[in-house]
Amino acid sequence: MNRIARALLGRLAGMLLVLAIVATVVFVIVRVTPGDPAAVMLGSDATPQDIADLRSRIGLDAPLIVQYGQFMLGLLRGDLGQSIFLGQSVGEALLARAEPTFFLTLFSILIACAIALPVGVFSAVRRGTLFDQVVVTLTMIASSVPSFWLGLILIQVFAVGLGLLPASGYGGPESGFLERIQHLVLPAIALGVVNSALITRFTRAAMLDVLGDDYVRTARAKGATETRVVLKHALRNALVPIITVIGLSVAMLVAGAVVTETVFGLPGVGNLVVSAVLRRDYPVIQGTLLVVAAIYVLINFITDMLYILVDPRVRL
Amino acid sequence: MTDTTNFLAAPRLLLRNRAALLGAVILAIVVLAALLAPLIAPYAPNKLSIVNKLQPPSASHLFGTDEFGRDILSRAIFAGRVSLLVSLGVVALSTVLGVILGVAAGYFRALDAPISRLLDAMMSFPDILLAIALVAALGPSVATVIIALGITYAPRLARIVRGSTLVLREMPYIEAAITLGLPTWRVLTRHLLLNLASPVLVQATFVFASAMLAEASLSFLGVGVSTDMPTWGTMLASGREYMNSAPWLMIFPGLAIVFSVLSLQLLGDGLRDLVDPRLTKER
Amino acid sequence: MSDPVLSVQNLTTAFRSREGWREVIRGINFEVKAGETVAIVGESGSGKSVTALSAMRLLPRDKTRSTGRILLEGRDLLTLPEAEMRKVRGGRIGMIFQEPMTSLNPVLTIGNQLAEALVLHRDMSWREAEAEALTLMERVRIPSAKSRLHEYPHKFSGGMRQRVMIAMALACRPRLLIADEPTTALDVTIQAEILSLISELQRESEMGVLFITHDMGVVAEVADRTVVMFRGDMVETGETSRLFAAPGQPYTRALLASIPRLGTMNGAAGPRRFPQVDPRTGTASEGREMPLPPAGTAPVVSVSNLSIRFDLPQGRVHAVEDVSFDLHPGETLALVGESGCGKSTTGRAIMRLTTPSAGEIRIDGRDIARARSSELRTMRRSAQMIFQDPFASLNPRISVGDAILEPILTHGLLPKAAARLRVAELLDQVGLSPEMAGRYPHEFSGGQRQRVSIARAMALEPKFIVADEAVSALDVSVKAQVSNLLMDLQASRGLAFLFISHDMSVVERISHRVAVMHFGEIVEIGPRAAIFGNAQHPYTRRLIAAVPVPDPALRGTRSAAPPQEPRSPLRPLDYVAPKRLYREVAPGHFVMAETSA
Amino acid sequence: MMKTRAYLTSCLAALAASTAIGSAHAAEGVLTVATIGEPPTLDAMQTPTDIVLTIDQHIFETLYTYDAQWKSVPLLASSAPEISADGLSWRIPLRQGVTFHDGSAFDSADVVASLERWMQVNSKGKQVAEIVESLAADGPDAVVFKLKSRYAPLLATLSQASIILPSEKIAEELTEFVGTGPYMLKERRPDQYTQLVRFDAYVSPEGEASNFAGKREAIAKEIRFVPVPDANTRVEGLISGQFDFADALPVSAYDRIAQSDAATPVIFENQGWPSMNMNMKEGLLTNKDLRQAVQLALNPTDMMLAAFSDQRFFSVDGAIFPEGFYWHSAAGVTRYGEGDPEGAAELLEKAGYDGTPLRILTSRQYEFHYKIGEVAKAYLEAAGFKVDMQVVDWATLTTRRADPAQWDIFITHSNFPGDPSTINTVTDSYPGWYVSDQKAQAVSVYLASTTDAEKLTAWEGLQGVIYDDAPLFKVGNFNGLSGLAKGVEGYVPTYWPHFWNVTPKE
Repeated sequence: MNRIARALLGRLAGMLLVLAIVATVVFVIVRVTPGDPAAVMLGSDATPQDIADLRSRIGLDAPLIVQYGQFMLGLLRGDLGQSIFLGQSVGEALLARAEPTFFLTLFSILIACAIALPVGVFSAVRRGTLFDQVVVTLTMIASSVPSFWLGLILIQVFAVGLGLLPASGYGGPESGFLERIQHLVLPAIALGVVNSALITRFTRAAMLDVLGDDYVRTARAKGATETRVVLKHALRNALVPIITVIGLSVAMLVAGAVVTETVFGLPGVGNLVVSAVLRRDYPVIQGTLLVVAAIYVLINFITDMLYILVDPRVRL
Repeated sequence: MTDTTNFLAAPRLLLRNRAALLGAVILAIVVLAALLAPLIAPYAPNKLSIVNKLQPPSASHLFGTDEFGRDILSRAIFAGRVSLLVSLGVVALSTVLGVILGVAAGYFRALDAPISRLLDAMMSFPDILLAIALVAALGPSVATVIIALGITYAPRLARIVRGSTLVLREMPYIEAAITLGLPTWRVLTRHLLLNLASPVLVQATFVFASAMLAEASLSFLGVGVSTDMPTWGTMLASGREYMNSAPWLMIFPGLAIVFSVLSLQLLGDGLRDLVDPRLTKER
Repeated sequence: MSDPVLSVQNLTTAFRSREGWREVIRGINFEVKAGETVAIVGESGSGKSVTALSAMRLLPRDKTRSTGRILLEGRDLLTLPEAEMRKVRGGRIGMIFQEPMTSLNPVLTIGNQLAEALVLHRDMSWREAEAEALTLMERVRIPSAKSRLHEYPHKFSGGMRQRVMIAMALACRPRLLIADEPTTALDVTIQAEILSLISELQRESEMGVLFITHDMGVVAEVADRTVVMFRGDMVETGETSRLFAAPGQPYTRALLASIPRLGTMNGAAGPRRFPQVDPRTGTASEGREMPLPPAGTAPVVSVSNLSIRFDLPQGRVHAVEDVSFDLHPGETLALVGESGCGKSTTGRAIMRLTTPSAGEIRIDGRDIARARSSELRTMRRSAQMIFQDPFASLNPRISVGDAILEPILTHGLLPKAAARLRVAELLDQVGLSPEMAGRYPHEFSGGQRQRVSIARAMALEPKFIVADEAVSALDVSVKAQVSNLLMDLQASRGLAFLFISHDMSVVERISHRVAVMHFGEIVEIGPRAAIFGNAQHPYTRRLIAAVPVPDPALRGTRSAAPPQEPRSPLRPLDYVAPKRLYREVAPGHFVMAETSA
Repeated sequence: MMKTRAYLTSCLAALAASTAIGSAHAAEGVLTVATIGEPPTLDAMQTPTDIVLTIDQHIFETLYTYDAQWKSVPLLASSAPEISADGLSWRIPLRQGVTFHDGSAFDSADVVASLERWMQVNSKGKQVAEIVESLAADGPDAVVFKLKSRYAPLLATLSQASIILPSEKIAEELTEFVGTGPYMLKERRPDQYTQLVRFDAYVSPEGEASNFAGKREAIAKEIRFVPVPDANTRVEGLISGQFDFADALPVSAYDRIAQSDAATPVIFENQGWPSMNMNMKEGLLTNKDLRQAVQLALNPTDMMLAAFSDQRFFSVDGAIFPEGFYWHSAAGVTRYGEGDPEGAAELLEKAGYDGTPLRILTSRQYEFHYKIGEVAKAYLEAAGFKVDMQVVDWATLTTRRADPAQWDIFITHSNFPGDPSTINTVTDSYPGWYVSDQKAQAVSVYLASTTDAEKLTAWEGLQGVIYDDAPLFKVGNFNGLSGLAKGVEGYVPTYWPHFWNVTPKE
């Protein structure tokens, strides 16, 4: 077993190294940012002296190296630091906003896969037919549409126009889980549609690639029906590239969420970063970028583990 | 090796692929419009005339006017310049970075692990978030947005280049070049890079498309490039306020983005069919 | 014999392309009776595979069209509805293919794929099918089948996978087996095992076999009747022994004449050129004998105690173990052996494409085994290499002229103008017209590209050339011409060749001395006549015996050796190879003393 | 401190532990208010921004507050201050029977403790601290200020941001927000909502309600301030019935709200005035002629029309305070009106303008700043100026503005303060660094005056000086647009929207 353990440790070390690089880069970026949280916090008619006092109180005037040391040590303890603006720890702020972003990403991926996998497979099997050409054209157009533009149109038509769904926000404190989810329908569609186009195209390409392989011809020579050939033999082999693209699009969804959350006024992680940058809330910017990077690294790890399940040739 | 090694025939094959042809035509229109903007734009992009603001599309103003009474068609044409400039800059930077890192990781076994970790780190920054942070850090200039997006897209190119290099490195004509005693830089440039051109070109078109979408999102969020020249994203941002009363402010810049990105996707797909599939896959 | 199992009548298949339908095979007629083996033979592009795929109706329905009749036990397969045709595939006709490495589904276990064939046709439950699958595996003599039922294909060697394919095809006792180049990708010893297995299974169930190949030796070995095809047409058909004895058509005659055969050296000391064949008349004049290398010269390259090992996560592979030999000017030393024996790795180490783990490689007197790449420049002038795949040996993006010009200019041998003249001269020497220099690789055939590679290798006027399977990928007729070119260049320019190949009949014609490699070690080395005439080491004898002889009269004279589980090259990290002793049986003819393997 | 080492996995597991607060709330009586953004803190002393003051005025109270004429009237104080003849001693009597939210009594000790913290932390408080000799309780129900010199704006400073907390809760960093106001803080979830509930034991001052003064009654059971930074989202939320009140809406949405059946538009006259403040410390505009050239070149009507799109939402008037305000006067107003490019060009000639670009700093976070900048650029260029328009986000603007080397003009806006001497450009250290002898002299005259009439003439003198020195260009007055859901009664628009005396819809 030690080979497996050693390999896992190696992966873990790799992941931590990546996060260390990300943390350092984020720390540098944020420190180079002009605009000073103290100035923003105190409002426009604060005197330079007031700003200097607040800076020292929050510890912003300590030498960079000290601040970096504190930041990295904090990370090891899992403490992402204290938000300047929100009066709570970055961890709590992120956790409070995790729900909308998590569900937005989850729904978008579910919508994307629900559409993309069957359509992608079917258009690959039915290559060259009218259905295939329609699918290719639609996915081409859908992946060219900016998700925020689609979002705005959805708001105009469904929320303001027909009043079917809430235009923005995420419900008040008393709104139950179901009512909050209602707020996620339109954003999920805006994000899901664009992403499903990408996944459909990848699924189709992966299936076409696999359908050309020799073992598919062997299966047909055995007298297997077309559906068994496609589902049992071809699809199993196309899963690896498909899993890769789904993993990639989950990461892209988190980025896409930034814009969509702003358009729909969802109090999610994306919205938090945009407001944190506008009010120069360093710890929150650092914490969020790091957590998003960590999620990306985690997704990568999960996809690698899935490879092992799907393809026996892949060893750890 | 499919007959795609016959790169002389590539242009003819490309044109026979109807989708790629359509993509090339639309892209040509967009690029020409941007280049010849001063000649073909009916009005100066920033010419104010408050009196006839928010006019619907009419003979004199094909796309109508915005909240300052400026002609939207002219602004859309000029906006094309910035969006194309930024996206081209991003493609150039990510291609250069991507090729250097990709070839280094693919050709020199010792560099593979460290570079791959670096690529993982660069890839783990969602493009919009890094761009926002960088734009806030270095100020909203064209260069900042190019750097921000260039860094986040470089890994996408680097991975394809690394995959292709791993395949090409085993090719006999590369090993022949080594046995002929050609210096390494010559082997890398004349033999390796020349054959990387097509897979890189394919991925570059898709990066171009993503860069345009990202640039539009950034300027929409108000953290994009800050030139007094309009971009499609800023036009959408200021048009949003009047979406109900003057929808044409939102429609035409949006369509401009969709068509430009669509043309690139079509072109990219057309090119991909010409390239040996083994070279366009990530390893 | 009863009425034929398969009767193909006036079969024509066309492919849909931009310019309308293009006929690929025209007017094909033949029959296969029960228990009979019919071979279809032809060079690449002759349409032999399309014939087989048309019979199984496996070609894409929207892009292909077949006319004529294909009667299986009286029923015309071309008009059969798809549902019925599915019952025929795998049920009445079994088919096996050329590439065993990719013909099995990598993500499904062997047992699952075998059982599937049974479940599809003999309405068994999965449990019963898996049990039956075990007996099938034992029937095709896969060692320790019981424990390997639930393993995945990537754990099996090429030969073992082909056996699984055969078991799958014959699972439902079909009346006809179609074998499309089943042994082309296999080593000659494993090929012999598979061929004897197929004939044994055929005898048991009296089934017809349609055998598709390009190798006349295999045809002579297995076929009762033979159909010769050329560019989609049937050139000639007939009883195999009659066809070999008195070929009717000039193409068949030319084909038979240009096949390298074992044992046709009749006493020549040096190498002998392949017969010149006149394609129109098919007449062939025996090739002349080539001179021996000048005696007493210092070796151009001498390899001593060369070892190359690769470390993998699972263990260490000893690819080359303690190999030593010399190569003298004007001499051709052949390195022969089956895939995985280390012959290519040795060649690549000499060219420093891989770095050896131990031992010395002296070129022009200097050991370059672990020299740094900067010091290798001078060595690169005296040693050059030719590769197997003609389509991948030339950079597609630059003209052939530039490809040859580049080394001359980078080494600064000649100024630009003189260099261009040199290129023209080189092209002429390899039998190509100089004004082809401006063209690009895709405009040349396989044979022509290999000639360009040879010209490129000679650009730096090397002392010796490593030819790694240089002619293996060429069609039979072209293979002979390129081999003759190499022999001519050796005679005219005193070049030495390290000729790496698994094709024993080509090695016999072209080499002065032969070294036989097995599992990284040289088991026997000596003059070509001694090795082929008086082989000492059991492995060498087995190797020569397994080569199919293109003469039906000699069929079945060999014993079908029991299939062995191929030894895994993996060793533990601390494995130390035993020191090998060599007996000198005759002057220059050494045999590894220990009689293992 | 939540143990966040397992943070990565718990972030994904947040699904299960979604913190839905299911507090049952009385069906009626909730007011949902969409604000422009999340207040950085509820400590109005430290961060006296509009958004903080809007929320805090419901929780805390000050000694005095502003009536309709923006004059200070008693709130926690029981009557106007008794000022000694020499104007150096101010005794402020306090109201009795007032209690804090936590039940503790309100007395002079709380006032002294609160005002001392105010004088350390608040920027206006620090200016007051310089002229205060001492502050002491005079019995439980009065406090006495001893001043070093007469200081007219003292009353005004005690009417804004100088909130009174229980002495026990006073700390460097406020953690518990307990006041005497009509509403108590129930819960604050940053970026989601700030929830206030009715303080039943509230004791209201007497008198008819006028602006912030007079009777205050907490009718709604709960007020919920929801930050919605994007203006368009506030509009759409209002129209789709999600909000009872939406603050600071883009004027272009007026017609849509008017036509909608869910809400009605509310205009707050003379909410504020945009200005182009000039850098007098370094760069081009240290030269007075150039500053005056800028004033001459600009056309306020077009700038305001571009920014507020409709006459109903702005007025063009050179006087710094608009009509209806006590301090309104046209004294000294010059170079304001139609925009005179030729006149400006002459001044440029006279000043020997060499074409170095005029750097204008603005931000799109206040869309009307950006629109004013666009039009100003056109007119300045028409007059011969080279203009480099720099559009940055607000945080970068406030930082660059602090460095005299980086800009020439920045665009901002402010309200019409109770006391004219608190206008930004009057304080020397305010970016633009307007320092001149005649200004200092006019300010001291104002500070020294005691009666209202004296203060008015002193202010007129100061306004004349301001126009002559030309430290800024006042563009005009704009009205604020907000939206009120139909069915909500009793809302009276004020500069900081307040929601006592307001009945929520059924």
